[in-house]
Amino acid sequence: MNATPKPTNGSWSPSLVAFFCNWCTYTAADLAGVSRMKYAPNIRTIRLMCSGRVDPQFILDAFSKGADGVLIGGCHPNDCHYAEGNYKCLRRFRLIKRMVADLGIEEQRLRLEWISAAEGEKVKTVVNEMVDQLKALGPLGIPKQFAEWDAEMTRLEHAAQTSQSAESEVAHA
Amino acid sequence: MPKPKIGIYWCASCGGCEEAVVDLAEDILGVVEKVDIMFWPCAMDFKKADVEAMPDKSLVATLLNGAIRSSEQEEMAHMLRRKSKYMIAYGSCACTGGIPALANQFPREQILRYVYEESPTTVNEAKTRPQLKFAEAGREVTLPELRNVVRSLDQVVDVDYYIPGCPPTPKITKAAIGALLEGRMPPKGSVLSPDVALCEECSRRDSKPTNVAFTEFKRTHQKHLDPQLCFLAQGVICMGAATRQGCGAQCPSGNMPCTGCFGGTDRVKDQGAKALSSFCANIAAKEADEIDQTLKGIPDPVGTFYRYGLAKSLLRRKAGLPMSNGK
Amino acid sequence: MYIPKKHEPVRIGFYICHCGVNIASMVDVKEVAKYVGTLPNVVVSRDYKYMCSDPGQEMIQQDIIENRLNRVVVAACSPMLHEQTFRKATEKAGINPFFFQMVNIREHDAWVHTDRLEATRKAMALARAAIQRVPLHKPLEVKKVAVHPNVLIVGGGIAGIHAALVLANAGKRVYLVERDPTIGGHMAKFDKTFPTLDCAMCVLSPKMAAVGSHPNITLWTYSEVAKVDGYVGNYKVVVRRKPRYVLEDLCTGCQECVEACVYKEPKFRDEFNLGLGKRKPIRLPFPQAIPPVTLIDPETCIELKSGKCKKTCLEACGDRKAIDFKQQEELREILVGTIIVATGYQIFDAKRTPYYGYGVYPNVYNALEVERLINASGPTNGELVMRNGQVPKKVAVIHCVGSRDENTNRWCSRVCCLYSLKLAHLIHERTNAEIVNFYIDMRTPGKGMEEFYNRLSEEGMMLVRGKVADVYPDPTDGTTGRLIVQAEDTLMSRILKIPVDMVVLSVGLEPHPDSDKIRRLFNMSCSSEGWFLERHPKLAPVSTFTDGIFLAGCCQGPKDIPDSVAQAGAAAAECFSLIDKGHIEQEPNTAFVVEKECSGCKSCIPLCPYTAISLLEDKKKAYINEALCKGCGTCVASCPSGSIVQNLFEDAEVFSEIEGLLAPVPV
Amino acid sequence: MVAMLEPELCEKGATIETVLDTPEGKRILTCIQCGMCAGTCPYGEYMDYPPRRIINMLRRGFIEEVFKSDSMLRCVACYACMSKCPRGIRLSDVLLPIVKEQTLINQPEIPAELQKTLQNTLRYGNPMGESSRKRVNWATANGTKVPIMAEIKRPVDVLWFVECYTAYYQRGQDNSRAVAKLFNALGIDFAILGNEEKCAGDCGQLTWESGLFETLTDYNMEIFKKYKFNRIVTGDAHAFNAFRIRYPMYGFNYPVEHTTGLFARCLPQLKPKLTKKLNYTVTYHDACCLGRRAGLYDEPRDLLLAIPGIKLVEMTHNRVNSICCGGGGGGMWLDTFFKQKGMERLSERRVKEAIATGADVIAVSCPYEIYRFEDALKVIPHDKPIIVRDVVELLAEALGD
Repeated sequence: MNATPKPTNGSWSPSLVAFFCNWCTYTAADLAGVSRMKYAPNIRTIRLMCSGRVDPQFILDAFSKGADGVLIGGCHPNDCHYAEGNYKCLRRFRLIKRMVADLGIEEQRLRLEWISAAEGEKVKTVVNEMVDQLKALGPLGIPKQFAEWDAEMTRLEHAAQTSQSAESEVAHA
Repeated sequence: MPKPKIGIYWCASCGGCEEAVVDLAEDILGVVEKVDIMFWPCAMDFKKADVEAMPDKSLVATLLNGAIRSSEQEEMAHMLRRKSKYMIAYGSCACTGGIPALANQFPREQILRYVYEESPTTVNEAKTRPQLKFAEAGREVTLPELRNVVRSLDQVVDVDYYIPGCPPTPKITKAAIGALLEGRMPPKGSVLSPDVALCEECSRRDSKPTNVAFTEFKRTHQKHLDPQLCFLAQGVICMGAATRQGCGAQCPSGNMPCTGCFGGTDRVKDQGAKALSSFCANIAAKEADEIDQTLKGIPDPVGTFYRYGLAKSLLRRKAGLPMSNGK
Repeated sequence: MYIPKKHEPVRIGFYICHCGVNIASMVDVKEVAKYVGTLPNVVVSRDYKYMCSDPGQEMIQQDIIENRLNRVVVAACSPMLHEQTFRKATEKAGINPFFFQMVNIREHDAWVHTDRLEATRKAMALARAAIQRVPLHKPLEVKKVAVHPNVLIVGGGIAGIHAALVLANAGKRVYLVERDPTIGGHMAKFDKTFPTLDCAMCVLSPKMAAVGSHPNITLWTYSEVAKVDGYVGNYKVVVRRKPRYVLEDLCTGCQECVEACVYKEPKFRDEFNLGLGKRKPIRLPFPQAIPPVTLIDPETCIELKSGKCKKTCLEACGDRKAIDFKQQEELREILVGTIIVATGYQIFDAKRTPYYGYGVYPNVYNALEVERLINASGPTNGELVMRNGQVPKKVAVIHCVGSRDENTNRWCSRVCCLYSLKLAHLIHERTNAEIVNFYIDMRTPGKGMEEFYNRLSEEGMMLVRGKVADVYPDPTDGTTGRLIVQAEDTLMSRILKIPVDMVVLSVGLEPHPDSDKIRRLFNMSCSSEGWFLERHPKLAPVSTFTDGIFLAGCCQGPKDIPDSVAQAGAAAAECFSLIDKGHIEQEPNTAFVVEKECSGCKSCIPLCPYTAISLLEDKKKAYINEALCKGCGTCVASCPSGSIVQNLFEDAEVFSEIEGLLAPVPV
Repeated sequence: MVAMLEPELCEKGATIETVLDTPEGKRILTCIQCGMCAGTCPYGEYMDYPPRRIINMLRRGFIEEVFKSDSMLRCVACYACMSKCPRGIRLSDVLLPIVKEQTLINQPEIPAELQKTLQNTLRYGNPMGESSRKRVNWATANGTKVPIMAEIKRPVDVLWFVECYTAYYQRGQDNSRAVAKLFNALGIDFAILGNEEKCAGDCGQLTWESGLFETLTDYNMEIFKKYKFNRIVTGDAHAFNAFRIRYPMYGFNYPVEHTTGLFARCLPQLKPKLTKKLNYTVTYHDACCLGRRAGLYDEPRDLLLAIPGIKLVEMTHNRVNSICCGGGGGGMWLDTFFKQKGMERLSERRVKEAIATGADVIAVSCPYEIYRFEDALKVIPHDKPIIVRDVVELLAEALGD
């Protein structure tokens, strides 16, 4: 049921951006590593101190930069290292999930899971499940949509979506 | 010495911004004294060809209001950009898409169908739609094409400054024109209003309790609004804390909550997401069901948090909408 | 309008670790290094066998100097392991340690994936995220916070006792808090210990006495930790002291009050003897109890229940005036820098395996009850007499009761095989009874254990390999309570139905039912079974995920006495390490409000769990007290105008990370 | 308390070759050879290959040898091994049926009684070989009026699946009449399938005659589709088991309840109606499919205790530790075979325990048990009279009139 999804050579494979809290879920993912559990390689994790730090902007930014799914991992209710950060995350999540759905992003593309430091297995299960779901949904491809939208203009003098990296690349002669 | 030349142009907007210029009242005379308005289709009889004939960069500035959603607006934006030293996005629609950008939630076809066929006040049994080209008696007339996507001005041309507001207040308009004339413009890309959220200049700020712990959200028509108390303390969404100041808190003074027309601060990529984050975090409930119950008071999060900014939000438009090519 | 943050020109050094073959076998490290070398701002990009080794660190330092690097990114293991190592290496070469960023490509990549190409792509993406983030890093300073030298030890079993003595003997002040009226824990109930068969109390009671009289130990028995606030180095702990109705300072432990109690005979369930004996309402839990102070049970004491007793105990106590029926619960607040949690275990309740008839057939006992029955200070003074007054002639010892079972507890309780052999030997020694041991696998690791097993096998003990399936009354026997023990002898493939007089259930060890409450109190993690979770199973076996809180003994998992004592010593050493250093260094990931940007909307203030945020009344701006901020970042995410910044996790840094993660990679 | 085994879906396609690759197979690989299964098996001492050895032979590649032995014919599908297995291996659900099927294929001859029963079930839709046209007779005789789906032509709340023993045999019909009386007393809107009903097939399935089982499943599923109802209730523990565990693999997703469960749920309404005092000392025998397989230990006992006058006593083996009546897994039709092999009838072992309690009544909740225990009582000497009654019969009796 939860076999590691096979990588797809050359063809599209979903990209999943994860925001894991330092104390529970990031550690659980470390544990999954130490226990050599195997899961889908599509996940790219960003470590934050607490799920309460997950700014809804991060979620939208990830989608807009090409994520097919976003996973947030935090400590179980009552177990937050910072007492209540996970509740704040949950409260935001309940509305942002509905809002992105209004904006055409399927609900399954955004998921919040409570994964304690001991639940390496759950990291594996959740990631594999979500990657399977994303595969079934197909690409979200927001950057590609931006390009398609912009193609209807005869020309653009200014990049519609300003990129940071363009500005931050500095020559170092 | 010749007076500096400026242009004023109207794209996809309600016209309120034009009105706002007029609202400078007697100050408009002062402005007219100091500048030559070379192009203002709404108020003065100049032709497009007149501007086209001018050398590039011969206008000091163009104040362009309205979002860009038609081929004509696109073309005019490019032309005025070429002719102007400074391109200034004037008003919410030009800055961030404004109300027209809420159309980014729907496919163009649906909008056209509703407007020309289905709206309750429309009688159009032949289902006639505007055509891009129409020839009769050997004469051909054209209409601009409506684009699928509504854009802010800076998503089409390079913009030097932004004067936000729906519409911008006379105060910031005057200040901007003053700065322009005196040549003390801030760095390119600046928004010409203070980069602090509205609460600072709101008279209701001190009435807000430290912990509002929302148990319900009410919309303005669902509640008798207290004329002094912070709207958040009344469970009414007020975008003030997520919106930059400069308007003098006009809406709260008129007993209406801020709806966010000035846009977010320079630190914020997505005004709506930030507002959502702040309101939600302050909900009292801890269980998913109870949280959802509280959030029932926000039936339309996109309309609430992106009323003026959907085009410039991180997602810009509803994903997966069809792109039809206009005929 | 969002204005992206700009940064000064930077020069980044990138290093990818092979970790032997741990990473290199699944990630093409050369290819990653090559790719990163092409990214903007990267000046050097190298791979190396072991980045955490001295040569690896020296390589970074040399590059910093020779190539004028001002940022360093290392892709290796989890930051939990080596972030500090590389920060220090970076700092040594003269640049701020927080100009360093770590990329986890071992635990989060090489170890969990099976496709080399995909794992390599992932490593590239993760590396790029760091390369895009690190230019925005700011120089930060580590905060130093003093460590309070006092230590709290929770639990007065052998682990807590040992840790307390180690620390106290070295001059540290220790608070030892025990829930029961006496210290000693389970070990105090045992008769003899395996494999040496030395008397448990003979080795334990001197240590208990030492705790009781130690000038550096404040012993609070019959007490529980009610609240823990603060953080490593500065914990504020509230301890609830339950009333024992006997004043500890005044009681001499003479027990004349017990003698004098209006109940002439003991008639209430004696908890210490697991109900096998009786006690009076006023009693000393057992003769060697520490503190040697009696206590009164309010449930059974006539005076405490109704106020209508003759109070003969009070009379007997006389001038000592140690009895106080009005004693109230007390809350005591203490400050400590470090905490050792040694709350132990409970035995498995054999009623959960109903097919063994525990609680139904009187001749079925659990192992701890048998310890009491053969203990000279036990209810039968060491005579193994069953509830029916008889001495058993044939005894079955059933191993693995409640352990290694999906229906009860999944784990092996580690000590049962050996204590079963020990009990079998002791029962045989006392009664000359024939003993049959039913085991699944005989597990005897540890020094002297296999030899012990060998010795008992030589004694002729009967060992049957098979899990007992059923225990029921012998239908041919009407009165004596003889039982049939039914099991498959798996080595003979034959079903055995052996009649015995007594059944001993070798019950396993399990976490306390309130371990979840204890865990929350100390902000620790639990394994799914309920054992407290160590920070690292191998390298940090007594640390928890909360700095300054350590584990000892069975609360972390089943273990025998030597291992508990060893762990207690280790936990004590961890406390020393912090106390003697005198301060801890705090990650500077705190948040601050940019005053000129704040609108004073107050949205952030109620969100802080540490009340670190307040409103400056004169300026009407929010202010974060750095000393109180723990760096969760919740306020940062919630500030509607983006006017709060979290060090190390600035919005711009995270945005860059997201962009880097999602940028296309070349392979 | 032994943890309940959830009625998870079993993989219907698993064979002896593929079973180790299924999720359940992974669990089989974790077997620690503790012998709990063999030790707890009521016929463990008569098996050359008890489950423990089967697993080891399977893991070592010698499973063929097991099929040559007739050990598995002794399995009465009582779920004892499965519910006590420390590794949670679902022996009775997955592995043993597969081994049984292979055993039957490999036996030189199948015991005649069993053979005949399987044929009857295939041909007539009931193991006794009774005419399918007589199935509904009980419901129309002696003034009982039971609504039949095909006749009433309207949706009902409860479709009552009557089953074979309870339709054809006298003592079974007592049970059915009691159920009808209780339904009416509770005002439950119900109807039966009448002659359209065929055996649910649980007994066939547990002898793992998989073809026969599928035939019956397909048939009954088609009949269910004809009618509208909210849930299925059955008084037969084996039909209940089949609907709960096996039918979902074939698309069955109706809520299903056994009468004891249903009536226990209705106790608040039922109890005031139980007015007649029954001065019996009762011992309750846990049916395997209700107790060990579904966790219905308290429900029948609660029902009995709700009857005024009844005193409940327990046998030595009760609840999870209960001993099977010997009728499951085809055992109902293997008594002759067991006797030939010198094996004690389990029903006799069981009534001995019941007699030892001094009870007047053995209360049961599975229609097999009435026959098996009444038969056993004929050969086991007892001083004091003791009778066998279904729990629902006692309830109906206590209803008064």
